[in-house]
Amino acid sequence: MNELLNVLTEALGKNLPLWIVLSSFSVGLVIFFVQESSHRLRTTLNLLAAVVKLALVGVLLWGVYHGQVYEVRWVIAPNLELLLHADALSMLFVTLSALLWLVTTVYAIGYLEHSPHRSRFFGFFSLCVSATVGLALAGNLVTFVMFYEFLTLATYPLVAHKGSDEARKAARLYLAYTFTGGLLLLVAVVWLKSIAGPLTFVQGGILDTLPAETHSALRWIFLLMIVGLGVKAALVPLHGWLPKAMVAPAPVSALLHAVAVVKAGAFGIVRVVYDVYGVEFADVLGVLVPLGIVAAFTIVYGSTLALFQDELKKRLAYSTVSQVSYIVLGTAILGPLATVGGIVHLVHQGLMKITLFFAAGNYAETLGIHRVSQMNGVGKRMPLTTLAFTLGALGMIGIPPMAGFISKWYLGLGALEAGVLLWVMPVLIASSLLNAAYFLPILYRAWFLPADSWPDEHIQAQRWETHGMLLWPPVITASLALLAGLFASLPFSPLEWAQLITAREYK
Amino acid sequence: MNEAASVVWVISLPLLGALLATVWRQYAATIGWVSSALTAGCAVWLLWVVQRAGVQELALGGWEIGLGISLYADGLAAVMVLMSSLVVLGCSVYARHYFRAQRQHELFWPLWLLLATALNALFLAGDLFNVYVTLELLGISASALTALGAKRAALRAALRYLVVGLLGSMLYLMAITLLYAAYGTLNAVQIAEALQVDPLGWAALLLMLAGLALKMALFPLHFWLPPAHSNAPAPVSAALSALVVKAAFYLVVRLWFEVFAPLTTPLLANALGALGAMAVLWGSWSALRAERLKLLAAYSSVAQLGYLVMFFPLLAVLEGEARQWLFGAMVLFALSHAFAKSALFLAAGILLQYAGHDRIRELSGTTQALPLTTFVIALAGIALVGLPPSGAFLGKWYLLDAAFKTGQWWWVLVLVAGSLLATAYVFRLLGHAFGHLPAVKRPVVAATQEIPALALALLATFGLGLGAMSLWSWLAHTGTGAGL
Amino acid sequence: MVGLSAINPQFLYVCAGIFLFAIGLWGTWLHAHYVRKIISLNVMGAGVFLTLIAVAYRGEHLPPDPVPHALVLTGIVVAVSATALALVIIRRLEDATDE
Amino acid sequence: MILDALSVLLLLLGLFFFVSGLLGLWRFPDTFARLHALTKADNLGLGLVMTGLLFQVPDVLWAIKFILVWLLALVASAVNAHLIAVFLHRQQEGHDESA
Amino acid sequence: MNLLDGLWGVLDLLLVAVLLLLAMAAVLSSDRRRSMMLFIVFGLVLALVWARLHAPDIALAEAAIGAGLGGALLMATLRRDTHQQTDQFPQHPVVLWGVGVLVMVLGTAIAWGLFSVLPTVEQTWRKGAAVDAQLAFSGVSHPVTAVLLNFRAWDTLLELAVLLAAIFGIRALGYVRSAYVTEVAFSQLAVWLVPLLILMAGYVLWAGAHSPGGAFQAGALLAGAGILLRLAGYSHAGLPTTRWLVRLGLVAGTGVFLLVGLGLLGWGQGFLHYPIAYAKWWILLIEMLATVSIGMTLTLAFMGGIPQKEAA
Repeated sequence: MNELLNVLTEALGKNLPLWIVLSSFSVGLVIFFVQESSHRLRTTLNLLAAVVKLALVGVLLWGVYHGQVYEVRWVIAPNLELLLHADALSMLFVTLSALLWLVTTVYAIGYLEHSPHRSRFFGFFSLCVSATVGLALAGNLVTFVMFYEFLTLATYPLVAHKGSDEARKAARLYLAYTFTGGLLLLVAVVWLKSIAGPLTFVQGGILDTLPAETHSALRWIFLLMIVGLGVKAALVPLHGWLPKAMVAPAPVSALLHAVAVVKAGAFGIVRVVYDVYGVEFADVLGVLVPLGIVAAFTIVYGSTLALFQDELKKRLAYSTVSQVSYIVLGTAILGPLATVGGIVHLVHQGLMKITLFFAAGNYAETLGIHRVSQMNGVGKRMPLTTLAFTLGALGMIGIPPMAGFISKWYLGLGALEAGVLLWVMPVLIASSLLNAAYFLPILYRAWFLPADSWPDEHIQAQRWETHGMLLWPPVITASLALLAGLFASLPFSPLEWAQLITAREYK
Repeated sequence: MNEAASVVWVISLPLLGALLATVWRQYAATIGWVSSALTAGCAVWLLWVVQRAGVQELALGGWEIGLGISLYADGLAAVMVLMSSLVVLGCSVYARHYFRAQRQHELFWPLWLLLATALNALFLAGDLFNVYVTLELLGISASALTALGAKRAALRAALRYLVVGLLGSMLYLMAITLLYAAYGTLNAVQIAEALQVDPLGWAALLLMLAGLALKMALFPLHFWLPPAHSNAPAPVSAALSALVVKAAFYLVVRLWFEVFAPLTTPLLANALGALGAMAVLWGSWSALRAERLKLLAAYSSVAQLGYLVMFFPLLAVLEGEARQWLFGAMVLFALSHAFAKSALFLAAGILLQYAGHDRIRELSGTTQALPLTTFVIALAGIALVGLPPSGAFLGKWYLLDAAFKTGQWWWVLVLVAGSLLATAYVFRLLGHAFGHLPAVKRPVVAATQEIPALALALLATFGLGLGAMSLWSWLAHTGTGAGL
Repeated sequence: MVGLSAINPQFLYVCAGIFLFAIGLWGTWLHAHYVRKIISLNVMGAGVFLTLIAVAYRGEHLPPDPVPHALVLTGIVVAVSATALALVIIRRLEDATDE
Repeated sequence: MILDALSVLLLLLGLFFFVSGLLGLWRFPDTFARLHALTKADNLGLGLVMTGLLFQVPDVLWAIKFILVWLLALVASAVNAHLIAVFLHRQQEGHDESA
Repeated sequence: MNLLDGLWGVLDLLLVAVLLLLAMAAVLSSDRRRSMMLFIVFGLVLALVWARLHAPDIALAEAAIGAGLGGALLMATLRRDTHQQTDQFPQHPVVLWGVGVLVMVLGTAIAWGLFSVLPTVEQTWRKGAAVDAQLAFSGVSHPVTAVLLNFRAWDTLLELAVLLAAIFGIRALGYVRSAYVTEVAFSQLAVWLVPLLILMAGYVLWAGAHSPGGAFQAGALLAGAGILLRLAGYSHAGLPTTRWLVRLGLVAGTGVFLLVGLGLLGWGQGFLHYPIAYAKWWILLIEMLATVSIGMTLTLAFMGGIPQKEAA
């Protein structure tokens, strides 16, 4: 097994990251031209691309774990180059997105059985993933910004896919938010580059050597970057587009809000704080505390708003707004444990949230229910989906042994270690309570209340409660979340990997 | 055939094609696109020659420079010739199926090839009066092409365009009179060496800038451009927006950095930059409010030209390598706009042909029916807004970088506002592609029409976005003080 | 300035040329009807050409400098071809408005 | 010397006829009379000026050209006068029925 | 001697005064037809000015092309212009004076620039010295023709292309309908005048080599003949009736010029680099065809495109 992998790594050579990005990009372009009617060809292409990407990522993971350096450099203009570099942090995000892309592809094929424009959908779908993977593997801020803007372009058609006026309006709003954010980020990066020269990511940051008079400029740049990235990471004032983008089909909102767009923002903030500024230097600059405050406020604000949403997907959207800010909170607290908590939550939140969205999609697709009030007795009718939903919900609340518990646990420890317990602990507790407040009634309604009639039930229950391709993805992701929680200490678990990253971040 | 012959052939080929297309009018189309293909090949040869053997200065007729006319091909000129011949080739392949009326078809090609001749002759001219004659040839053939449709709106636009062109040329000619009176020669390089900072120099610069600003449709003098570019037939408006306006810009660059180098103070550059900024804001705002697609594209040309002019104040202040990079970025921005705008106009032509109108609000059905054309419009939109994989993105990157380095931060604000407005008007267009109308059956649109538009759009985005590094090495062979 | 004993013809004609240029520019800018614009344009052109030839004039006995003469010849031909095109467009516009 | 004097005399005579033609143009009431005055007086004036200059001419070829100029001027003014007259006449006749 | 200079001075003042007055009248007058008439007279006076400034070539060209053909074109355009004839300046007087001041400022800037240079430049170099030095090698003895067809041959080639572009534009605008009503006296004049004009054109073309004249002036004379025929009622104005012959004629001038240039390039001499011994004949060949092309172009321009009758 070992030699086979070594042979493979040599064969693919050091520009493996390029193949990973191109694999889904090229398939995406091909799918655009596939005839609408040829389902089989499109499905095979999709699944093939997803599996190939996962395999390549596996090889990459093995290589990086053994300390092999993967770097692809392409000079596009004088002192401006595209750099794809696989380091520990990018591996975490790449693995998550590759894995979840495979699961979401299966789910999407099932979900979009009879809907129009599927070639266009899957084309943009794979472009979007290649943008996310590119963003994760970016070796310097220039490449990061390019893939960041490319992600905006790839996701806009997905949000507008349904074509209804509401979908187009939501897409326009989404574009307005994300493009302005992208532009501000671009301006900040160019400004930083004019001060600090090449912006290659170096673990522990590159800006601490800069003279004192540039510090005020660096603060402004940090603010601009956080606003630019905050739009996608849905920090409070900039989160307006997220609930409205729920109008998109379920696989899109699952992929967008669990893996691609939202995480890109959070991942960006992690990259900026750790690999550009360096967390110690950022603390010296005094920018971490305001970031923490904004994150904390978002957590509480998101959870409270989620309480009042009757629509299931809107409630999950607001819960995403708050959950992503855990990652930002983890970054904002100066201390290895908090960092571990933040980074590991990046993966855990992805697994749990995608399960919830899959389940919500199943309910909508099978029983035609979109509102929490319609979910009475759903457990009996669709036991497996509701079980997955329950696991995901419990994870969100942070009940052991689910993955969510671990990240909150580390965040708490980190806060204790950094001595900021006073305002972080109440936030964690309050948000957990709020999570419980908006998730438990759903579970209670689903399991214990008698089922009332579902007028527009699409798929009758034959052997399984719903279409095979719709059922198994949520179950898989729910079990993954459970495993990530239970076997957190295994060598390849997200927690271990997060600890590996944090060890290198702190000098 | 020595190297210098490439300079002559790249101008004579389209002229020869024009003459042949006139006499054998039934083969006009084939002669047309064959000669534009040959010219493109010649342009590549010219670029290769300049790259290898350095600047080519060809004294025509064997007379020494002061007496005879010299053709001057340096890195910048060769790149612009390549740009113009690629766009002309794309539009020629497109135009083979564009004109329905046979008569219009025959009359299009001679004028079109004369336009191509004028462009190449202008880029390679080394003599200021020769530039005047090429400017006139350009103006007359362009306005004749605009009037091709003989519809009232097109005629009025063509007339206004012709009069404006003549006015600009007259101002330019008066400037030549001054320069000739003072220095007794018409050769650009000789005048550049002899030029002193005196009232005559200032008067000549003022006149030339006014004349060329008129031809370039710089902000206060841009009123003639939107009707002309939106009423002309599609391949013509593509050439007008992408090339003809750019030729005047190229002349301003040549004069600003080479001939009038001692006179161009940063203050004057800032004034020009301010005009550019106003052009960006006004152009983008009117593009947003434009009702018709071709009008939107025309207003966006006014805005994009504003961006190009905004490079001047930064180039006036920077030195050495940073200035060379910014100069290359300006040329890259010009190339990217040329390819993107011509692709957009060609796509608009297809939509117009298919739907019979190009009112943006009622286009959703058409965009559904023509996915490839919509994809071309999307790519062109990316390049116009300046999103990553496009040349314009790199252009804007260096503009921002220079603005921060020189501390002139206000250009950043203009750029941000311009980009936001640009996104608004591009995605207002693309929003319709996702409309809910039932998809009409697949229409029959000649592939030879969609392929060139797609090729130009891909060139603007991925071609220049990723492969732009060689451009800087080509520009390294620029002549005397052109920015280096 | 050179002593203007007898009015030096070159000075006189250069002034005339510049004045014609100015009046032509003024007319082109302000006239609404295009025929009047074209007439003013031609006057402006005549102004430029007069300045050019006045510059080339080298006194009574010396032959003048031939280069500006060639330039003006070319200029006249170019001006007339542009005028011809413009006038035909105007004629076509007049017909179009009649129909 | 005599030739110069003769030329000056003839030129003055020619000038006199031109001035009289001008007076005619200015004073005469209707166009027909003006046409009459112009063609008659100016042609004669031109003839006199031409003969005056004949004496200054260096060689025969020039003389032939001068005479050619005069003949052409004669023919042209005659035909023009005729055309204008015809046009005017037709226009006046046309007043009762539409032109 | 100063009496003669005085007289010249008076003549100059008179000429300039008349010229400027005519120009002002042409631009400012409210009646469109009067302004056109004044413009034609302005053209003729301008021809006089060129003669005064020792520029006979340009005097010829101005009289034939500028005033003559330009005037004819203007008249043809205004012939059917039945709309109201007056052009009041629509703008507000502030705009009128504002633009006036702006234009004056530009004028003074030019004047200031020129006069700071003109008096001093006399000594620095004798303009045209380069031309006189190389005149012997140019194959023609008349300096202006030498500059036009040899030293700056490329300009002339492009200028022929400009004429071509203009006529293509005119042809593209469609067919010409109404011919002119024939007038007996006039057609008789045409019968006599046209051959004379053609003879004159030949003479001017030939004379161009050693004295003022050349392709453009000869072409203008040919065009004059063509216009005369057109006005005399011949709807074809003497042009060949077969359509492709007309097109070949239009293209001949530029075509030969280009082919000769490229031929010389191919032959190793260099683009438009005539061998000194045969320069005169190459130039003559080019000039002959250029004359034909210019004549045809300007006639067609006056007609405003291809006659209707057999244009089907």
